[in-house]
Amino acid sequence: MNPHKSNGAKKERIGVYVCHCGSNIAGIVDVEEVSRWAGEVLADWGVVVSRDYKFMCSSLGQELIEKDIQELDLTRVVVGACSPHLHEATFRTACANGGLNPYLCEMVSLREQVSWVHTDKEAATEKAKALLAGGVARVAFHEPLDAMSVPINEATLVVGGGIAGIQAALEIADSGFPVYLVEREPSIGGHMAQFDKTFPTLDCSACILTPKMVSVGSHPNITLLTWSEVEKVDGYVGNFTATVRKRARYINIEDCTGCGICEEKCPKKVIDDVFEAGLGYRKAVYRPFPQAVPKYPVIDTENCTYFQKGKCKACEILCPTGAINFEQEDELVELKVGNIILATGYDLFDARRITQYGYGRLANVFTSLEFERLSNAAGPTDGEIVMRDGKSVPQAVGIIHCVGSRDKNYNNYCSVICCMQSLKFAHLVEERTGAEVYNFYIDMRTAFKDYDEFYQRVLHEGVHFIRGRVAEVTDAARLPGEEGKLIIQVEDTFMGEQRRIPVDMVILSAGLEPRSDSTEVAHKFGISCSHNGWFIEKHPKLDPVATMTEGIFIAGCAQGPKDIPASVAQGAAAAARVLGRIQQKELALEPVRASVIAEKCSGCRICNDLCPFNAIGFDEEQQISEINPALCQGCGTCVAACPSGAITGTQFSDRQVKAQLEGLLAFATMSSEPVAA
Amino acid sequence: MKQYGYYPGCSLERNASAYDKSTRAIAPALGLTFNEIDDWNCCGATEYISLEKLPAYALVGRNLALAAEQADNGHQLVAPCSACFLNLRKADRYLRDSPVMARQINEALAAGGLHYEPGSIKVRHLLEIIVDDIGYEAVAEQVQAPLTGLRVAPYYGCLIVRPAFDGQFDDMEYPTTLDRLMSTLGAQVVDYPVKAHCCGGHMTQISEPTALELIRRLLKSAADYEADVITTLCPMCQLNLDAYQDAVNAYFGTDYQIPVLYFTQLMGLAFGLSPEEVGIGQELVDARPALAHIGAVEEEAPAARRRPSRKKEEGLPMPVMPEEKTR
Amino acid sequence: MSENGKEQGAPVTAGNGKHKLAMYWAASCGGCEISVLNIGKHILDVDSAFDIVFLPCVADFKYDDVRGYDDGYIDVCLFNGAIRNSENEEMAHLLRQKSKVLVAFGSCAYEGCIPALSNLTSREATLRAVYLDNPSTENPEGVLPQESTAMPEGELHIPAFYETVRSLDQVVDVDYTIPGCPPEPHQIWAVLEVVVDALSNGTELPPAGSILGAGTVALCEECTRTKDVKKIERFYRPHELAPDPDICLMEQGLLCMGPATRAGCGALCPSVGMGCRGCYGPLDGVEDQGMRMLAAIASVLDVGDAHTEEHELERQINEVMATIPDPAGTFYRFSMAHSILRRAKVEG
Amino acid sequence: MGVTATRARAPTFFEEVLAETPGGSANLEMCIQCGTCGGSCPSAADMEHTPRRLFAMIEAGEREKVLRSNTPWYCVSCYYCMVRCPQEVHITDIMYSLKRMAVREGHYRESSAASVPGFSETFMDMVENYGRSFELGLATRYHLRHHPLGAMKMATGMGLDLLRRGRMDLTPRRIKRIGELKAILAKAKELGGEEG
Amino acid sequence: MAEQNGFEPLIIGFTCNWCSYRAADLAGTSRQKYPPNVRLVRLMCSGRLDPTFVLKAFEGGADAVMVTGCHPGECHYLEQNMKTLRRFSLMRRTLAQFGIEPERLKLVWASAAEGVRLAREIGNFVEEVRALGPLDWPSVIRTNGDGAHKAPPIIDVAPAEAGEEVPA
Repeated sequence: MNPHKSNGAKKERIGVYVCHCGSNIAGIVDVEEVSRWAGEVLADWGVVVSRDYKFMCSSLGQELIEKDIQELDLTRVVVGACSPHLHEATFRTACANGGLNPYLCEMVSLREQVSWVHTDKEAATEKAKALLAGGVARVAFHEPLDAMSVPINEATLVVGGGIAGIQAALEIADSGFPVYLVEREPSIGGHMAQFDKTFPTLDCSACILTPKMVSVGSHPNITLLTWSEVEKVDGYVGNFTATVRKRARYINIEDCTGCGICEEKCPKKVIDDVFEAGLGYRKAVYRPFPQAVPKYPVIDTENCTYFQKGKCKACEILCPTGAINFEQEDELVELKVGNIILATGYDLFDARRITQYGYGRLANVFTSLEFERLSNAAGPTDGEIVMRDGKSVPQAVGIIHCVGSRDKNYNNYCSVICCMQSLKFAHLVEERTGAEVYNFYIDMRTAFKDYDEFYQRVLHEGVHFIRGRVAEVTDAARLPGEEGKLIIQVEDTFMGEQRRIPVDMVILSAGLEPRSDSTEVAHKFGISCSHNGWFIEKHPKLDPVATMTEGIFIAGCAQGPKDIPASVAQGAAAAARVLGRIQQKELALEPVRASVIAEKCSGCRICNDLCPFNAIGFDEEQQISEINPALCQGCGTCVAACPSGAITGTQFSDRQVKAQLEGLLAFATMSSEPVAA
Repeated sequence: MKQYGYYPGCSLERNASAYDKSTRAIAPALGLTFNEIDDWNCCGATEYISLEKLPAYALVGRNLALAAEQADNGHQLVAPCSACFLNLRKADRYLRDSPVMARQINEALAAGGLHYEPGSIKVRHLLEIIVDDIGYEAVAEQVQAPLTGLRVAPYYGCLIVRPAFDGQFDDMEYPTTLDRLMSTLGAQVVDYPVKAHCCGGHMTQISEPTALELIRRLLKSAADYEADVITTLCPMCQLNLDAYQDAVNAYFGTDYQIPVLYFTQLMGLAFGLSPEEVGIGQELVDARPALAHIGAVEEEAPAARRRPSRKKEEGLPMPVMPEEKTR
Repeated sequence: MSENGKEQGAPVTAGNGKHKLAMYWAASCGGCEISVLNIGKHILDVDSAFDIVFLPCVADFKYDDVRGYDDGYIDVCLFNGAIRNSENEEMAHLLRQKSKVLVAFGSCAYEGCIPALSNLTSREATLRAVYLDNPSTENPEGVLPQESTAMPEGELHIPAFYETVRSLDQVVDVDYTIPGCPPEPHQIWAVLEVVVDALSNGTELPPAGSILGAGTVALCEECTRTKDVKKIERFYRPHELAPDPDICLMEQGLLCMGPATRAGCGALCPSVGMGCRGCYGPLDGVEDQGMRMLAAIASVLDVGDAHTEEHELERQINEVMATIPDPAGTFYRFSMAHSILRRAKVEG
Repeated sequence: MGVTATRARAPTFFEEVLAETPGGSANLEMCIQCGTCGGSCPSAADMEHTPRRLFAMIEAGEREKVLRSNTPWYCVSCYYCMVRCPQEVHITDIMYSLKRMAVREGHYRESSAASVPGFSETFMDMVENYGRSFELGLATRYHLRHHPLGAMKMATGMGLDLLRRGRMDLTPRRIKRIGELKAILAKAKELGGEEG
Repeated sequence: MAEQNGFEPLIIGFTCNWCSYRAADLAGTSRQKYPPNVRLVRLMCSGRLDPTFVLKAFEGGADAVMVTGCHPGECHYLEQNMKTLRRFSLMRRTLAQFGIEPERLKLVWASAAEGVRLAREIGNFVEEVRALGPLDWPSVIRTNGDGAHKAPPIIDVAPAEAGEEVPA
């Protein structure tokens, strides 16, 4: 294609600015040449001025653009500098200051895509020219746009009542804004409520958590919905509508005093697979634990004799305030909120999946969560560390790290907390039973404040550390001394030999996994999660609690394995982000949006199911499809999919992209002379 | 009638002829038809591949090619020997994974006028098809003489469960299919921990002491759990456990007398076939005394060997195991 | 825009005061001529308005007669058929020169149509298929057409057979386009009416380059079948299922080009349970009908879950896509010559 | 697959081992020295080095030490290591690779498992000449060659029992188209030669 | 392919704004070197990729096209890259019918963290295309097509109001 062919049709007046970025670009790209070339060759394409400058992003550089816009009345601006992700905002502002609509500016990345990745100066300069030509060709088709703004509802929905959710809720509520806290279980508290001690300080989990739970329960700005789940979410940032199912408790909470008589009198004892991790019992009417918030119990209909057999009603008969109500039904409540924080937490890796560790088969193999309850003063054994028979105290205990973590057969990531947790277990066992304790690890990971000190302390307490990933736990005795024991078979990688270590009890430091329903939840809230199911943050480093979906934030283990301090920090961070939004009162959205050209739409409805944000609807009246700009996130998939070209996307229209392509290819110095086919 | 290609492998010709005999004997009852691959050759066991790579895969390649050539009765090839099963499966898998090797092997096969399209034959183990294609229910229907009272230790060995080269059909560490099959036959299944541990394979020829120790571990565990008989699904395992049992006793001064029978032999007996029809008598450790237990009243298994139940009066509950739900 | 074009509108009459109409067939099937005849009684209006000065299909005009006309002698020329050989090209230039208004009439002239499907293969392969490999061909000596053949009487010449089929506008400037294979009679008449009126009463002609006798939105608008959200498991060949008469064919798994095709025919094919083939061509703003349809189809084929292992994912997707056996032939059945690529790259 | 990427320089020992190992990728570069293999190995006790250690040695380029080690020869190919390996290293296959390399370079002679390949060789001859393996011939021939005493034992004790119970042939069986098989193996060896 | 000595492929790459474009940025900031043959076009999402763009690239003289985006399951628009994957599959088959080796159209998933990988993929792709030789569609149309292509170039067209480009 001949670049010099008349483009007279173009009446745009384009200014081109090539940045040296000190020597970052100029070191490899001949910027003077590039800018000269653009000025001459691209004149046909509407370029009326082309300059190069040391630092375009400097205030002087920006003034250069502003001045030209005013004096040469430029209608378009192209800046060849660093990545738009760094300075697009800067130069858009410059244009705005010069009186030009900011979206009439195009950035070309001559640093990240040219000077920093190429070494051949000539080739780099040629490529720079091509990229610039692409930018110039494209910018002609930019349209003036205005950022659209939406009002922000003051209320916030926090999903998940673990420590992260609790923190987030309190931060926002304390700042004087309304919060709805939704929790699936009968009480808030999450996993932290199950623990006895917390590493590395070993302070009692309940002692630090309970006060927070109480203030959540009593906070004037917090509406607590436990035993409830979010069913669906409509709307968009600023004004979401969440539908929450409040499952029937079968308790009239206005009458219930939380005295606990019903629980006491209930004849039906069930194994508590949730709070007691299957190690203890609860009743059919129950509160997971004494300090539960709210204090009201729930009736678990699966196990309640009345619900199953139609008779009993012991609780109803004995309740002093007549608060039991078997007629109660689920109710659906609609919440109007401006922002949502997801703190849905984690599931424990199912240790039965690693058959060779014998969990579920060998009585005295326990999971970390089981051990937490075992060692918990309020647990099934009142904190007595005993074996499955409930009496005998172990003489030797093995603690296995990385169970289900750092293992491509299960989860290939590190669960972060296991090393410290295992050290904590080692300490507790040693302290309370005086047993010989063996820790089996691949690598000791004790990063963060006071963690390694704790490792030192446990070493000092005489706990054995064997570096080697346990191969199997078996009760198949081979040698005398192994009879009746659990044998841990492992290679001691420091000795370079296989060892068989007989113990009485094995604790599996099971890893953390995303909630089994995390993908559905992600879908419900319109955010994305990684292939293993952790919610994905907007930016791994610079935007850790926001998501790609405006107005939806994440905190705690739902985003990835982390310990209590990190979860609390994220809860607070998410709250801060939300508060910022609320204070702004309204939010400006990037106007990169798709829209249906009504008169071109035939109503074929091909696009209707393409939008994961449900931005595309169908107008039965006019029989055409339409796009809700507030829901549209601007991906452009529907634009590409519309077979009649009836959908167009701002900032990325067909013409813009095609023009850029022509520009990029117009000076195809790369391609060798045509070889006749 | 389900049709399968049949690859007996060298062992089943002689050393494990009882396996072959009993397999063919129970086939009709289960509605199975086995079409033996014409002119098959040795799979190379674990030996050939220790010396040569391409030839080893070519060796197996020829069998796959023949199977494909004669595949008018379906593209499923059954191998009763775990070693053959593994070699065939592994070759097919690696030929699929590495186009380069697939090219070379086919170049070699071409020298014999053969060709094999990786993935065109599905290799199955005998146990696999009985459990998955026929099913426990169908087996149960054939049981005429339940093995009541016979304490059977199901022994899987390695290669049928590990590694899952082409889809896993049972747990790689603690398989249960053979257990279920045995209880379907009415036998009392011995749930012992080493059922998928290694029998030593050809280690007997390499370092006998090492091999004998491996065999001892299996015999000891089976004895600890008071098994009348060990049942196996691999000629190599049978040979080691059976033929080397005396050697073990001699070497460790033990006195194990545990007969080792192929699961197909026990199936035959349960189906009402005579011991002769299923090749009983070819084992070195005489099985007859043990088989006499059949029909004897089922005595309680030693409690210690049992997994504590989930709900006990005193003590802490056990976790639920998945199979407790299924079974 | 041609020089002659500029003189449009000025009523030009000759002898009997009638306007001059020509219609020529290049690489075409003759369906377009029949379609013109199908305008029924209006044929009389045409006759009263026009003198036919060139129409090989019905009257024995010689090319030399046309060569004899003054430039611009012909008021309206309906040119149907694609440019497949040197004769087609020569006639295109000639008629352009002699006509005030040159109309690309029908899909062949407009975008190549069925003849242009041969752009997916080579000239040589096409000739082989026709003269040698075709089972019904009796050609023992394997004689192939030669551009010049020596005869006792002297050299005989036949037109050169081109490698690539082109549309009329790829050879000469075209004033208007009437799409369709063939164009629907009522549409033809509607256009002629406008032209006649303009020529005789000097009314405004549509802007040059316009597409006449067709709609501006996709066929679906004319299609009476009820349309819903599209979630398609796989596609079926027309013979594989009897479609429900009221539901959108695409939703039933029949490939229908309707959404990517200009309205105008009244959705004839879909109304009888056959997916639209796309003969009215792409809509304004769509540069490549085939790729647009491809994008749409692939987007609504409901296969593949993001969490499946990558190879497996690919396998599943390819499997479903394979239910469209001949994508190029399906998506470009009519628009090949006008597509961006225009033809296949053929080695040798 | 950075490790397997083609390089200008001669391949390292590590790369040779990978190249020798069939299938997709053996993932040896992924080893994190966790010892699951060494812990799982039923015959680890008799090995000079645990597999894990061997891998470290391969990484360190200790060619002779590795190929002289008896470790690969004590592998019973139970595949426990391979299925348990958290990094999906194809350990068992790598053991086979090491055996082949050791034989090719003659290092195995210096290993305590010196006699072992003999058994495999005998086995191979059997297969190559008859197309089927043949325990009696195999065992006796191998033992006669390597430990005559063992041969006695074969001939008397267990061997005899097996023979009595019809579990051993006196004469080998040959497949019909042995020529075809020989041709295939010959070609494969030729190709292997080019490759190796 | 002797005549292709010194042949430098010209490749157009499409990136999504969130993963692969950031991967390209990362390649830059971490100074990963790769051949200059690839010229990137930023889209918001690989789902925006209208297959027409690919043809435009070939028509304009590109020897190959590289489509990049977030890994399946990690798309910043949740699942739009699945549409890309489906289009890709159908596109390759169609291009094959046009005599364009499917290898000239490559799909690469690259997360924002995979700068190194993206650079490597680009390097490999350039070599693959070098081996394939030039595509040079303009000359395909010239030599196979008895005449130059006359579709009006976009740049001639003055921006219309709302619509897309005016009819050819």
